[in-house]
Amino acid sequence: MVGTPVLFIAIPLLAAFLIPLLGMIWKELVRIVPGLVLTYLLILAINLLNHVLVHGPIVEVIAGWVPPIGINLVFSAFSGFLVTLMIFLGLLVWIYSYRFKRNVEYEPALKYFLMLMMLITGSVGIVLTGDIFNMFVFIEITSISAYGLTAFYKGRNSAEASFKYVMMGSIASTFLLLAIMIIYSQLGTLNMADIARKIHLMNPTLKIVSYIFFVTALGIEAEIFPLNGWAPDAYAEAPGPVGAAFAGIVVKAAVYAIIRYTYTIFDLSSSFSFLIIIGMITLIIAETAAIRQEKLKRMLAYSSIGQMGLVLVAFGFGTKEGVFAALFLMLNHAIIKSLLFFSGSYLVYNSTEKNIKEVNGMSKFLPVTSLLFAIGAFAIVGLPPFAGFWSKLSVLTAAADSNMILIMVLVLMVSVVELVYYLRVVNRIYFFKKEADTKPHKPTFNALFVMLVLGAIILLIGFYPDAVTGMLHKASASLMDKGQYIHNVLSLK
Amino acid sequence: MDSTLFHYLDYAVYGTAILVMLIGFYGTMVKKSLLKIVISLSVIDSGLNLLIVTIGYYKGGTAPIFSPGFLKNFKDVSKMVDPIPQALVLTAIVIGFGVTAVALALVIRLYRHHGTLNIDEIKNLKW
Amino acid sequence: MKKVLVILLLAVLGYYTAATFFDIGFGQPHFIKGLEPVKDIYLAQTVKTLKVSNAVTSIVVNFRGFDTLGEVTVLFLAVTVLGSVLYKKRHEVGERSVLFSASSIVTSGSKLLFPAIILLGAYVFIHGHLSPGGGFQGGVIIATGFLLMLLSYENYSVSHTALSVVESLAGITFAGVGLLGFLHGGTFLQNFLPTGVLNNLFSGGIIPIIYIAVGFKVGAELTGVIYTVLHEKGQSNG
Amino acid sequence: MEMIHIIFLIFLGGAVLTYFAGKVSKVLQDIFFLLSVLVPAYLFFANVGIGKEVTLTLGGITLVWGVNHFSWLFSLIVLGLGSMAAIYAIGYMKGKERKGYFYFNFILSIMAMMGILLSLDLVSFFVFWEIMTWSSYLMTVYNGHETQRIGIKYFVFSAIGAYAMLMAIVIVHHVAGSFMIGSMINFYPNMSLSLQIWIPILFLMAFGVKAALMPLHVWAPDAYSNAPMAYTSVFSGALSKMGIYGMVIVLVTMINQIPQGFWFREVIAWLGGITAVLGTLWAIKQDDAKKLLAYSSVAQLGYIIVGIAIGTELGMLAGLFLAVMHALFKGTLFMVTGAVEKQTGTTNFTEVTGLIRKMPWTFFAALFSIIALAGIPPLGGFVGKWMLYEALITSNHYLLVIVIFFSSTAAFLYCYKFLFGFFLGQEEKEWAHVKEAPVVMLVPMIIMSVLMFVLGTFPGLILKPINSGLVDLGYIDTFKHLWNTSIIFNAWGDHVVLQPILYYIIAIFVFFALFLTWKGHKTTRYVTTKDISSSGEVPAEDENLTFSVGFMQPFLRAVAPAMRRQIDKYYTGIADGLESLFEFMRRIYTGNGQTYAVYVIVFVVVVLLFKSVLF
Amino acid sequence: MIYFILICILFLLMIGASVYAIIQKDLLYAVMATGIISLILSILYYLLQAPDVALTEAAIGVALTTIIFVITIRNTVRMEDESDKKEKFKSAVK
Repeated sequence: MVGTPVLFIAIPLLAAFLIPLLGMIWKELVRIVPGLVLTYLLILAINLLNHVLVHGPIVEVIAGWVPPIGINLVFSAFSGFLVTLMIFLGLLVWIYSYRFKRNVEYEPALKYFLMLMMLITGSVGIVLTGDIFNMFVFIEITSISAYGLTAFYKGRNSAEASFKYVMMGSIASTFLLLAIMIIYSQLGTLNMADIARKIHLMNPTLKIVSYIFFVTALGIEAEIFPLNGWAPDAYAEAPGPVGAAFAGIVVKAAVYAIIRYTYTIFDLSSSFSFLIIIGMITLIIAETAAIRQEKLKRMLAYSSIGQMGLVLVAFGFGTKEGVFAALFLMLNHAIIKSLLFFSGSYLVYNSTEKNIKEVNGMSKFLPVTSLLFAIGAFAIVGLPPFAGFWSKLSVLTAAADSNMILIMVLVLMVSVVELVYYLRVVNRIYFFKKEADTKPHKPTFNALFVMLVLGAIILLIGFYPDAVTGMLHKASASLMDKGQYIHNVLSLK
Repeated sequence: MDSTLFHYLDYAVYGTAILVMLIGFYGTMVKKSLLKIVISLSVIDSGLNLLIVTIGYYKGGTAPIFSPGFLKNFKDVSKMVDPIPQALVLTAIVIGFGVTAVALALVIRLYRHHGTLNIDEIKNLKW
Repeated sequence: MKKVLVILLLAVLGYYTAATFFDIGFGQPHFIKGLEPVKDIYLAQTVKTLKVSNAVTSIVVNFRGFDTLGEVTVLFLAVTVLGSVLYKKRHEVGERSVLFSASSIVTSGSKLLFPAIILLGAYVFIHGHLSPGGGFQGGVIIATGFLLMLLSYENYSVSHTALSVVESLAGITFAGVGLLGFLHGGTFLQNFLPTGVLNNLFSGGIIPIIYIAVGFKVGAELTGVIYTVLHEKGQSNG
Repeated sequence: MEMIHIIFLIFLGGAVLTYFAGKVSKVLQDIFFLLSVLVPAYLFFANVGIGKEVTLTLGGITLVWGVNHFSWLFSLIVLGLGSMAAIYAIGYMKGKERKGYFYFNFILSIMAMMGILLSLDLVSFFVFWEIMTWSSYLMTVYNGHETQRIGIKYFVFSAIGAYAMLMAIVIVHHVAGSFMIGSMINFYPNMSLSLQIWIPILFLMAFGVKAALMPLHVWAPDAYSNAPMAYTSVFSGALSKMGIYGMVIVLVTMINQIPQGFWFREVIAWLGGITAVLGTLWAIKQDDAKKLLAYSSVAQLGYIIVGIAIGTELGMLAGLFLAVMHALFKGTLFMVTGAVEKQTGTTNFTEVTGLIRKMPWTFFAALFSIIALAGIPPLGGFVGKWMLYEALITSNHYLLVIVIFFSSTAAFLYCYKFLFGFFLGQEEKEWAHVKEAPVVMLVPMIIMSVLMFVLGTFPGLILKPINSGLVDLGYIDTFKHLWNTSIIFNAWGDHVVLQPILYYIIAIFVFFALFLTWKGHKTTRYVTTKDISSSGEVPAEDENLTFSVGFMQPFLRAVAPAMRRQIDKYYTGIADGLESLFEFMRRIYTGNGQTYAVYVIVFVVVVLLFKSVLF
Repeated sequence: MIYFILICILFLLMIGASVYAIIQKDLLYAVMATGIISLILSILYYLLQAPDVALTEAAIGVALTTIIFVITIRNTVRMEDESDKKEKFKSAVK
């Protein structure tokens, strides 16, 4: 017995309820317990993933009712890959912030780690669940933790960012519920596999309207262009590691949801080109907005939005190569963007404005951090021999195989823009004289460890992509095979 | 006469719910006060919840409770209204309350920092 | 200008939403013919297997108990977030705000009402599987009881520690019962108690236990929300 | 483990080791650096057989590396010049900061160039191309703050080129089903016409950038002049040849196969010619040696491109011969400039004069390479230019001959300026303390000067490898045949017919040199620039009277119209326009939460309204 | 018929209350209006055979939400454009 997927939800929830009690016994437990939980979950996830890659997906039933009746969790190669990635990143964020938040008092620390853990749990839930309303609940868990984490710092702007996020999040949940109810009113079920089996019977108009509402709602979380007003603010005002968690975990979960709806649940053939259109617009607008940013984290935020656009474009090809490329992109983006957020927040640690100017000449004071930031920057624009290159190559190959020459041209042109703004920052770090008199802050041991791990992974994937491609191929195959998914879920007795 | 009127009433339920939602949306997008925006969000929620419950309603149905009386008299399960939307709304109401509470806390903090609730003056973060 | 634009946009949105829901239809079964909607199974199994009278309760706690666990977590998180957003260092915590100065009639009245309200709440969530109501409703009623006390007594205070202990214990009970079910029957939240006889107080297996836990949890959480917000004395440009 | 893999591992490991060795000891770092360039070079020439292929599978893509005669020729340039520059760099970098950074990027760029040459599949070709780009970029910005605009310009141009190439690669993979260069070439005739035209264009964009072909050359002068000189000799000498290498492959294997190929070649040849003329004119105008050499590099690359774009055997031979020679003399010239910079601290002609007595060996190297550059016998440049003219005339490009002739004549002007500016002229007091460059820096310069002489006198030594490279590319072996028709070669194929004449020229040259030195030594008096008086006026101390001030003003005035319009300005205009557009675009994010809410509704409404179109 | 009129009145009241909640400048009254919406909603839920939801809505919507709104208003400002007025007043005094 390797364990079951429900533990991914149950254990953190149990721990979350326990933590306030444990904190009364020994305050340090508040910091330690989330890490222990995440470590356990990571081991579990890796075990399960290994099992799943060999033996096929695990479908977990809740409350003893077989799928069309009860809620179920699906740990397939696809969702398992994302879950493992999320928990791994979550663990890194925990290690990073374990001492990052050292100076914070007991109560905020308690809340920070609680919210962080629930953010990860919510995202994992979104990925694992096989029920559309359950997904709504997990999205709400994720969003509320995200609101709290965004407003964690006491500066005047964090509340503003968080409030915008709340506004958009509320609108998102409105549309999500509308869409869920349209589906329910027609098919009488909330189970994804069951819906997928029956969706062809549905009135096409209703189907399209509900799909549009779904995409709108999830697009707000996944930062699709006209819906992503909250994103740069939230990224910029949240604590540095949380920015990494947003880029690496929350957005991935939302993109997963969109993809699940597009690939598995709905059978609209034209929804793929729709994904390409919105993804492309997102990519272009976000990357061009990023080039003129004055603040480091905002720039990273826009870049992250752009990358998500690219992921959607890759998913929009609708081919196996496209899915593979998108998954590769998601993996790379999660790792690289986390590294950028981690190292970037030390580069502007003591400044109040967090302007890009503050990083001038930081390489003299923080050599390792600067080097890692530079590696991250080179990797994310897709320069070989770093990890980003392989994903970019696979995206372009997939585009060529789908005969999307225009998409290729646009993606490459946008890449040039991306290159320019990352290079500017790297140049500032290495070749400018320090202007501001803010004192550089040496990274703690934990933070350095996390950054080095991420840098090593970037180099590893860059030099030896086979380390991950096999798994990604299996994951993409598992997403593409809709019939198998339905069969796996509904054949349970 | 009655039946036609009631036929219109059918539409009126949905119409009211959607109208309330739209009024809420209008308030969210036009009203300048942060508190007014939060109020509008809760108005949207009200409309939405009404809409969802309405979907589960069947004419002449009974509440989905197998009370002793029901078991004695009817025993016809198909006469019961759909309990699933009700269960969902129950969840949605509670979640909506949580979000509203968070939003209000943020409003309080914004007011503490800015001394105003006018959303046009609270935009330090842009571009 | 902006208002006109918004109204136009909303008109289009409203048109499409309304058209969609009018398509669905009101007041009659709207599921596509030939499909077996899940609700029929739910209604049948509620009586047959679970022995619960209130179908909504059976759905909320058993069929879709996972949702409820999430929902309780959302409230728990809301309290956490609220505390985090409105957090102040110890020495900054001021007096809590007083909405109105209550007359003695109100104070003594609420003192009398308080036990009754708590009892009502308890009744509602203990009987959640039999009659309308349940953990949420009962919890909210309990919270309103505390609200009443907080409003009418300026010096009335609830122990924060006690609140969070109750909240945590209730949460652990919920998740723990779920895990016990997992250990016992192989699936999370699986019923492992005898289901009893329909329409009895002791029926429905783990459902009443979970609902009581939810009741305590919701009550404690909502009281916490009110308490936290009340402690936010108005001050601008702090 | 194959030898090629070992070579790359040594490069890579050496780069990292060198970087970290600097933390321990400077000497150790120097030793590691030299070893990690020289050892792979030795291993390559000693152990890697031509025609051998090794494969490696990464990420589901098969990477194939191997050597043929053609890439062996370029490996010779890269590793030869690379080793020389590496030895030179030890001296040049002494006492400078960021040594580890310099060495690391130096080794990486040598590795990347070797990778490009050895790649037989397009993916590893692209990977090494990009590594080469960023490592050379990092060198360009070595000097810090002021260079960042230049660096970004270089990188943006390279990236545009590289991405164009990437697109071509991906399309080829889609059409041909494989990333192998060989299969691309084999499949090329079966492609659709538009692909047949577009794929070479996309490739040529990448190669044109690296080869500084007009109008993609604007990055080159700045980048060449701002990198450390020890690197620029490789940058200009070898790295730009990667563009030539790619161009040859594209031109020969693809463009020659289609009927439109003629126009391609004409256009490229003319672009090369214009590049040569403009580069020369701009070089004349410069007062800074680095800039002058940088523009001169652009011009010289223009010649090479003309040669290979003609596409006849002789043109190819001329172009490739010039490429080898260019690597030699431009490498040496940049080293000379570096030596002057190291010893005096500046490279401006108006400041440094009369170093001939202070730095005689450096002067010797400079003299040789200038003669080679200008194309005067007996050094190599002459042979190359002669062949180029002959190739142009035999293929009826009379107008181009005039263009090239004009440019190579004008080149004398800047050659003279360089030589005179630094070494001849009056001696300034300011430079009285200047000493000869260290031996480590002199040795490579001298070796290369000697090589220039040898290759100029016995061009057959290098023409034979070039010829076998061309045979590998599909040219018929015309060695004997060509030798007979050409004026300058004898029937034995390796000696110049003009050899006796050359010997005479050399003898006269040496005689006059000796005579002047001996005679001049007795009669000349050393004066400084201020040691003059005209109409009884004595020049003030701060007046700059060096020879190079206002050099060749009349000539420049004559050609001014040709130089008024700079392509650079158009690019700057485009970039500025784009930036302000982006600035406008980002105002979509107004910062007002309500506006974002409106966006959401607009999105929903627009999608709903167009749902019949979209779905 | 009475039933019909009753329901119509409820609908109209609800729409009216929501419009009032949006346009009323005095936030306290606006919050009261949302309370009224919730009250009507819980009656409607009851009519729609959803007693559980009605109970929840009555407890949460009418009591709790209204109260935290009121507390928030108490802690911030009561009028929608009060802050503007304050500034206008200040500038007029100066």
